[in-house]
Amino acid sequence: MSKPNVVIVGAGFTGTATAHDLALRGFDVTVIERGDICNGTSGRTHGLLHSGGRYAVKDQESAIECIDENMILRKIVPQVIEPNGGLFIAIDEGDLQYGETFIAGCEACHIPLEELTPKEALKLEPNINPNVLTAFLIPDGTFDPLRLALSFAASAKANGAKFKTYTEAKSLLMDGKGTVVGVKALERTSNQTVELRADMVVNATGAWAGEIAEMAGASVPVKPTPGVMVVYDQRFVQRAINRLNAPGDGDIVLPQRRMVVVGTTSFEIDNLDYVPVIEEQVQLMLERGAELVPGIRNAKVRGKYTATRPLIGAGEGRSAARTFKCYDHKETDNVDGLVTITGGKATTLRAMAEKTADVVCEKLGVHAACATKDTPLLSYRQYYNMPN
Amino acid sequence: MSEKWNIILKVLRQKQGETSHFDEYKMDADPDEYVLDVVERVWAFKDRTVCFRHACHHSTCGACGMRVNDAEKLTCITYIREVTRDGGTLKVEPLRNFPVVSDLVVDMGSLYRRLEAVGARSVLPAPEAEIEKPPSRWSSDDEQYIRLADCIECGLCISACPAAATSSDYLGPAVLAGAQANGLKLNPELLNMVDSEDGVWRCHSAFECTAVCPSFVDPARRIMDLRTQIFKERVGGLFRKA
Amino acid sequence: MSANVQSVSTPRSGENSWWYLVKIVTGVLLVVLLGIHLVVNHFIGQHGLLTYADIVAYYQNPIIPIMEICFLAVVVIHALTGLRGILLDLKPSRPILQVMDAVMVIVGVVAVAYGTWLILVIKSRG
Amino acid sequence: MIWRLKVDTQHNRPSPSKFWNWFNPVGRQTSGWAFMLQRVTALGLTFYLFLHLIILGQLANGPQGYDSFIALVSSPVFIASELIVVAGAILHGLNGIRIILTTFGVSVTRQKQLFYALMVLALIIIVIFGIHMFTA
Repeated sequence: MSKPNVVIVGAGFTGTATAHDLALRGFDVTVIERGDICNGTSGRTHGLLHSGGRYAVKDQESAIECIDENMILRKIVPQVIEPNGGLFIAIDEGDLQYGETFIAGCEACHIPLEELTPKEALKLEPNINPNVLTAFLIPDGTFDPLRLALSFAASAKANGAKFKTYTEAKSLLMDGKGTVVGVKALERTSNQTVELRADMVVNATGAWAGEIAEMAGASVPVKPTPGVMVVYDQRFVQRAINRLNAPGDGDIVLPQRRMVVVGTTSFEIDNLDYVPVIEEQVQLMLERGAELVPGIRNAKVRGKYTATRPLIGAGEGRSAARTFKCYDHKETDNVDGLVTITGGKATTLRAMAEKTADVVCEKLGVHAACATKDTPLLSYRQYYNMPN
Repeated sequence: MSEKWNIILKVLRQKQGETSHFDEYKMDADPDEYVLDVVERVWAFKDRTVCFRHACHHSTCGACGMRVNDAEKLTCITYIREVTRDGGTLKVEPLRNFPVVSDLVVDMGSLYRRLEAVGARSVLPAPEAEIEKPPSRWSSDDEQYIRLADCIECGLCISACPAAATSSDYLGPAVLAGAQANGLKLNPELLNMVDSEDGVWRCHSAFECTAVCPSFVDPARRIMDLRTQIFKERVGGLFRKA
Repeated sequence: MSANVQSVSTPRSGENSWWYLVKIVTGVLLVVLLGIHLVVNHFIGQHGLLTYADIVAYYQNPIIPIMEICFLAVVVIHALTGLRGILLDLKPSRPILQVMDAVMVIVGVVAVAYGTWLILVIKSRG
Repeated sequence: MIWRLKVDTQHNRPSPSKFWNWFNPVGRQTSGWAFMLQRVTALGLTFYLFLHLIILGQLANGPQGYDSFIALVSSPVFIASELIVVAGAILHGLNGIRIILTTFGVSVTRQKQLFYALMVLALIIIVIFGIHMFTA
């Protein structure tokens, strides 16, 4: 019996992780991506490996997903992670009050935390605001976005998955009975059109998921919500520094290589393919970031950019749930052969892939268990060591 | 956006089986935006067939290296005002010394394979990372931190290097820098690899790698350090044998 | 993208630390010796050694022929190892590199022998 | 260990490296020009070295041949070309000092300044030689 054949559209975090999961379960996987690996939202994430603390008060489902996945990723892909932890710091009275609910939330989500005195916090991170009132140490981390995806892609390739980059999905092939049977795609390196037949098509295009689903007459309630991030050219801190408060604009400062990234904002847009940086928000990042790490005020801007989150479900902007969802379009739109995975966060990419692969297995009648939790990933460089 | 410049963007185009040519696009550009933003806008609004590689947009992934007006740049952090002027042109080409995949995309496989071969680490203990501009105060126990290596494997150094231009077998600055971070002491395999025709001796001290490196790696200094390490090991080896 | 990858499993030792050491040691010596050579040939006497008689007279001091022969040997070694480094850009195959090396040894020995002979001839005319 | 890789892709592109590419001046920065200078002078001086040896063979023929040869090369054109050789040697030698120093970790981060300083020194020496040779 030949292997069931799956085409995944999109090679961001979910696409590469799903490819890895399905390849491990014995599927014949082809990933198509209109750009290169991670050229959309995934590449542009600020790189926070969430401990879940950020969602522990208002979105405990996401928080639990985060802490679980955080621990798994540290184990399976240490080569792209700075596992240095994070601090939630209180600067004003409002933050202090939030602290009570924060402790309760973390306990409910089994997120380990340790309360530090201001003196202890400043000893760990001398460059944070010296007026810090209290601080909590939690197991945050940071990761390199491109290399995280490449690690999954490399491991998928080692198990036979094929990656066709610079190949843009133009339409979905239908069998006339409302079932998706493949993808028609443009190979952008040669301007030739190819048809890829598939037993199942996985739409892993994140913020663009609505556009792909629409090709089959299906819909996905995804709300693309960009945010601005600003990068300064000094590594002021070794840990992720969060404001001890409800998630808001510019309340995270993350170390990355010799830089710090300050994020982020939340706004709405019309055109997904190009989102300009809004100068007022850059200014806001400076103001808010400097409340956490005052040195930012005198640092040089190294970069500023936007990334578009694929938020799903009810709620506007920040209040929208940050969990993910896998849509079987047979159930939602009576379109068979198409599964969409979107929402979520970089930290939960493996869980998103597991969920998607479960759905694909169930639909194709394949019995195979998920093995990604205990499978160490290959070096991201191996992606380039294997033919496509 | 405050100021607006009119620029002419010239992009080197090359599809499989075709010869290369420049396409010109008249663009509005903010002098304080980045070259990558302008290239991305060409793709978004003017020509969907342009291929270019990019991911993080903040100089941590190394995907968007290109040659901008004949100089190697990481386009996501290169301001328009650094490379052109109002009414000026902006020439964008793929990196040199790598095979072109399409348009601005090159196949950097050789670089990644060699980095893997010399065991270049992607994360290091923080003290080994040699931060040149430390923040005002360091805490006493930095040793416990792990951090991503400085080298973002963008390939700019390979593109700028005249020795790599001459010999595709030359390991190249980024790879030798990765070997240097590991050290040669008691590492005979690595020692043989870098003490060779295609290792540090192929470097002819043009220092172009350090000039273009966007990520504070200073590959030339590391190559020089490797040479000193090699001499120590080889000369020391003579005495050990004796 | 990386379909046709040829791999070779052994490093080529066409050049190594010893070759480089020879190049730079001779290089340092040359800075000294060439300095003397240039000064001697352009500044000795009124305007340097311009007549046959001047040259013959100059070579009567026994230090001079020895120094000039050393200079010749060093400059030939430096030039040939340097040239070899540049020729390696052509990525010669192992057998061709061996032939190249043999030719270079011969050229080097002949050049030094010829120069030595010349110096001795001149000295003998004194 | 697989470490030497010739990438000859299926894309019918020209080979990414040609042996004369080192001479491509496009996009070169200061030390890149220094490298080209070093190589051009190296090739020139090597050529001159062997030419010089052959010409000095005249000395073996005795005074007449050599002195008439010297008379020929005393013309300003020959003196100018002699000065070019001297200049090449001085540039190559002084730049070579920089390369040796940096190889052993001396002044690596200041190599560009060192290059400028050495080139100023080279210029001074060349001018001294030039004045001396032309006023002969």
